[in-house]
Amino acid sequence: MIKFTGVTKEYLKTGAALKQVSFHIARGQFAFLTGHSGAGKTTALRLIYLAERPTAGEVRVSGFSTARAGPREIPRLRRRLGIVFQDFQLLEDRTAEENVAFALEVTGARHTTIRPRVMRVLTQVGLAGKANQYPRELSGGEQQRVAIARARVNDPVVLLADEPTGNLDERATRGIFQLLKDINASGTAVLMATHDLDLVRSMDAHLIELQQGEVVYDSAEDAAGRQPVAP
Amino acid sequence: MIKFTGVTKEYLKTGAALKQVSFHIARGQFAFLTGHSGAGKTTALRLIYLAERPTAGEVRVSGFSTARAGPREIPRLRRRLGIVFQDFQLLEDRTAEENVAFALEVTGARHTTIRPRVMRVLTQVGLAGKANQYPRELSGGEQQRVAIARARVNDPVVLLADEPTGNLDERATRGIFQLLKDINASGTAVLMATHDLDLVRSMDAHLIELQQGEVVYDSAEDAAGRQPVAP
Amino acid sequence: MSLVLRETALAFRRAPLLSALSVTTIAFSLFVFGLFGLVAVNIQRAIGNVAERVEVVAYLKRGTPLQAVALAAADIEAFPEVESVQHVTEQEALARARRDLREFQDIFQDLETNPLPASLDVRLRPAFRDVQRAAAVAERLAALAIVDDVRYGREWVEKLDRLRNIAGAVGTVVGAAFALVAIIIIGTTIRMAVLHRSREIAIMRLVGATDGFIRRPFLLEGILKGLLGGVLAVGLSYGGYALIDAYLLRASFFTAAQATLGVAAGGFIGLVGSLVSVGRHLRST
Amino acid sequence: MSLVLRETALAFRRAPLLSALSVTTIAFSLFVFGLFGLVAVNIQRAIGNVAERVEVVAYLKRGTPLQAVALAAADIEAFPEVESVQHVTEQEALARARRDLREFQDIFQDLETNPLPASLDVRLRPAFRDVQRAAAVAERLAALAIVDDVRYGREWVEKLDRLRNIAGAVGTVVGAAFALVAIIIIGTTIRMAVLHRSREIAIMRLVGATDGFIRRPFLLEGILKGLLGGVLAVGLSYGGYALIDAYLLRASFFTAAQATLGVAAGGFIGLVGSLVSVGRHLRST
Ligand SMILES: Nc1ncnc2c1ncn2[C@@H]1O[C@H](COP(=O)(O)OP(=O)(O)OP(=O)(O)O)[C@@H](O)[C@H]1O
Ligand SMILES: Nc1ncnc2c1ncn2[C@@H]1O[C@H](COP(=O)(O)OP(=O)(O)OP(=O)(O)O)[C@@H](O)[C@H]1O
Ligand SMILES: [Mg+2]
Ligand SMILES: [Mg+2]
Repeated sequence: MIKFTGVTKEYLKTGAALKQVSFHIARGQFAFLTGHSGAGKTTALRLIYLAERPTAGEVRVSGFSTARAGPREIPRLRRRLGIVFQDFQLLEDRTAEENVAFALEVTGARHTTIRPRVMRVLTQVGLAGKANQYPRELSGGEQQRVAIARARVNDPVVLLADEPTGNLDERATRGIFQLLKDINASGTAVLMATHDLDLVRSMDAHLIELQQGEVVYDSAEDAAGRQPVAP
Repeated sequence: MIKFTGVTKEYLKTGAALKQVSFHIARGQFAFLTGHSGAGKTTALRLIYLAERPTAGEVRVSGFSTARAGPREIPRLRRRLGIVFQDFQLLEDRTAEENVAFALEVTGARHTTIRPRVMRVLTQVGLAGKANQYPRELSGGEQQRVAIARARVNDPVVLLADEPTGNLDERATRGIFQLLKDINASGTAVLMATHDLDLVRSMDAHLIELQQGEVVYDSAEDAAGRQPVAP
Repeated sequence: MSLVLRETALAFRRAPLLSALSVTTIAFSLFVFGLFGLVAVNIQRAIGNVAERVEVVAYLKRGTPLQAVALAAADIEAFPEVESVQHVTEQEALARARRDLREFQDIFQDLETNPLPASLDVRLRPAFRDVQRAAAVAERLAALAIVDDVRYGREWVEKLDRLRNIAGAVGTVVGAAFALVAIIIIGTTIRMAVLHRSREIAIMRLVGATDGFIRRPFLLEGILKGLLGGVLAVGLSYGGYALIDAYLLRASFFTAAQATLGVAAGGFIGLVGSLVSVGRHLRST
Repeated sequence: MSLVLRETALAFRRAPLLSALSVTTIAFSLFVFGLFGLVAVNIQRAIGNVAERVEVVAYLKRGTPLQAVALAAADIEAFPEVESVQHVTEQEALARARRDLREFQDIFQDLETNPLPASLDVRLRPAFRDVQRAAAVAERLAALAIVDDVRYGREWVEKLDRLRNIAGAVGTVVGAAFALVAIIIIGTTIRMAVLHRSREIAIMRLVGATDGFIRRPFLLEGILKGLLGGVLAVGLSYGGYALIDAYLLRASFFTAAQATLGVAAGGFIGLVGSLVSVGRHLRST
């Protein structure tokens, strides 16, 4: 499903953000990507949705490969993904509903099917009552939920979530986490970058830990027993 | 220092975000503002820095009052505040250093003093090595630290922080929190909106809890012993 | 398609000022073209009128019999360059001089003998009304036995030629300058609209929109604004024409086909402008 | 001040395309003005030249003694409207006719008696060169005993008057239209620059910048771009003038003062444009 093979990503100014990273996330799996701030979590996700290309190594996602995919294939890949960005990335001049519908329209979905699907996911994230509000009229947590609804509305095969609960309180966090687990239960693989260790500990999922761009723990490899480095 | 008296804030679309809120934060105090997502924390902070005016009641901040302050006084008030926004609000076409320096230039600070002061706060937040990077070249947590440096560089009398640790991992959170406590120790009042209850419990500070726009707990009022509503 | 239309409508609704200004800019650019076009159309017409009058005059020897004149006229009429030949007798020449040269009426009034010779006035076909051709015809006429002297208003014909050349050169220079202005302005407008929506474009890409999908509403927007601008420009030009025609001098307006071409040019400019601007933006990000 | 300069330099550096395009737009707007200004300057000069030649001609009765003519000339020279009086004898009139009317050279060559009368050619002072004044002078000349007939080229003077009026009207109409275009284009450019930086402005306000502080770099930017545009426009106009002067017809260029005024106008337009755009933005947010 998602396979990193010896992936290195170097930036001119800051050097290597990822160094020789290899891991594999299987179809339908629920996986955590953890690590301190600046460890390379966001960079790893950006490689998956082809916002960046690796300096060395290969990333394969659902039949696409960074080694072969041309620019025309990027949109095709992204339609199969659902992405929740660390900084929401909502359009300020569209309402919550329009922001979610946007992701469907872009894929050329039939018009009559858009509204019901949008309202269903907005209901799932608890925002049915605020469908007509603009981002600036929503609290930070509410904006994050709109972003999650948008990522979910496409029925993606993989959902990438970059700290989806960073701005949420405990109760909302549990709600969103439950939502992600439900999405996963329906067959969608989920890759969630987070530093909420309470969440990580609460679930027996695939866990990958990064430290300064290197994989220091991978529960799939070290099933034998090495413990995560962070407490 | 900061005094809310019967403050109500109503929005056309969503009704009251704050209802009859009264509290008082004394000079030099460290105060938490907690509450679930959508409880009205950000709204309360926006009233303090006069981004909004209350529908009813009065907010007084460091000698300014929402009942009297004209538009010309808003910049004067804001220069006495340091603000960390929930969504960073960094300028994308300026480096970390320029973003911090910006807040000083705006106040007409002498040019020779700007650079040393900027580098000092960047060092305090642990970003001295990334001073020349643009926001998109920083991780989410690093961007948040730039925002904190910018709020701090002015030596404000009050520092308002809207979930400054929302995007940070535990280690960075402890670092930032320590920084805020240091700032407070040097005499600056700190008002921090957060739903990180671990943080709240770790310190014996002034605690105000909002629920659907109402103050449901204020440690200064209920010193007698009523417990916060959230667990 | 309905989404494209909706997006375009949204673009107008969300940035009414910006959109209105794009249209105005395109309209004014085309209006500038229109003004110069009108000048060109009217100069062309004026040149046509003047060119009508280019003729070669062969003054006849005194006392040439009428029969010989008629024969010569028939010969001349057979020249490929010649449209018509008119015989002007001595009396007619005097009458014409009295009529045309009113300043010198008195002189002609007082004359005792008629000093003016008879002539054959030769009109050339439109395609042959230039200096070289007129000179060639004049030469052949001079060779005839009955002809005393030939005049073809060399200076006048040369002046006309120069006027045509000047009009052509001015039209080309000014036209090229304004074409450049229009393209720069339209490019800027659309480029800024693109910049204004660059965040939207970035997000569209992140959720899987193809470049074609992103481009479409901009192109449609460009075409629509261009067409609207073209219609406005034709309207403005008509207003300018009507004012000039009413208060200054009789002028002609564009034909319906020319006006339609102007509107279409607006659409085309809008399309090209947005293609270039959006294309560059998409490649650069 | 150094911060303002630095911010302005930054604006150019960060958005070189946008800045270059603003300057180009202002330059082209002023260039359009410049072209019409040049036309105005040259029509004005041409009218001056033509007006020079307005004169009233009094044809004298045959056989008037020279002494009587000299007396009358002295009288006429004393009229307030009159600049100079020239006596043209019959011989001079014939010589002049031969020279001026080359088409009819033959006629004048063949004449046995001179049919042309002597005349007094009266030049009017510049301020009096119009139809009414010329007619009034003509009337007084006609009353003199030695005068047979008076001509003052009524039609010609009237045509000149109309040309002056037409030039004025066209100049006003076209000038106003282009003033509007220039203001709209410049306003748009700066408005879009402001929109482009609206996030920056919002953040500046949040960290305590006053409106004056926010406004300053935009105003400076506007003035600088305007001045630069003005300089470019003068350069372009000079290029256009040089081309026309070299290939088409002798023309005049602006004086140094007029050119400086043009550049200053650029700066002023830039200032006003940014004041309006920034002011509206600051009030609306
Ligand atoms: N475009 C870029 N250019 C240069 N350096 C970059 C760029 N993007 C990221 N980096 C650097 O790469 C490192 C890893 O960044 P990344 O965003 O992947 O961290 P992260 O694990 O997501 O952190 P956080 O938890 O704070 O979001 C950081 O040190 C960052 O400064
Ligand atoms: N400009 C606005 N117009 C309409 N409703 C608004 C506006 N701003 C905030 N609201 C509403 O007011 C309520 C309180 O919002 P606020 O941003 O203060 O919450 P918060 O406590 O900061 O939440 P979070 O922890 O998610 O940031 C929310 O329900 C929000 O939808
Ligand atoms: Mg990150
Ligand atoms: Mg908030």
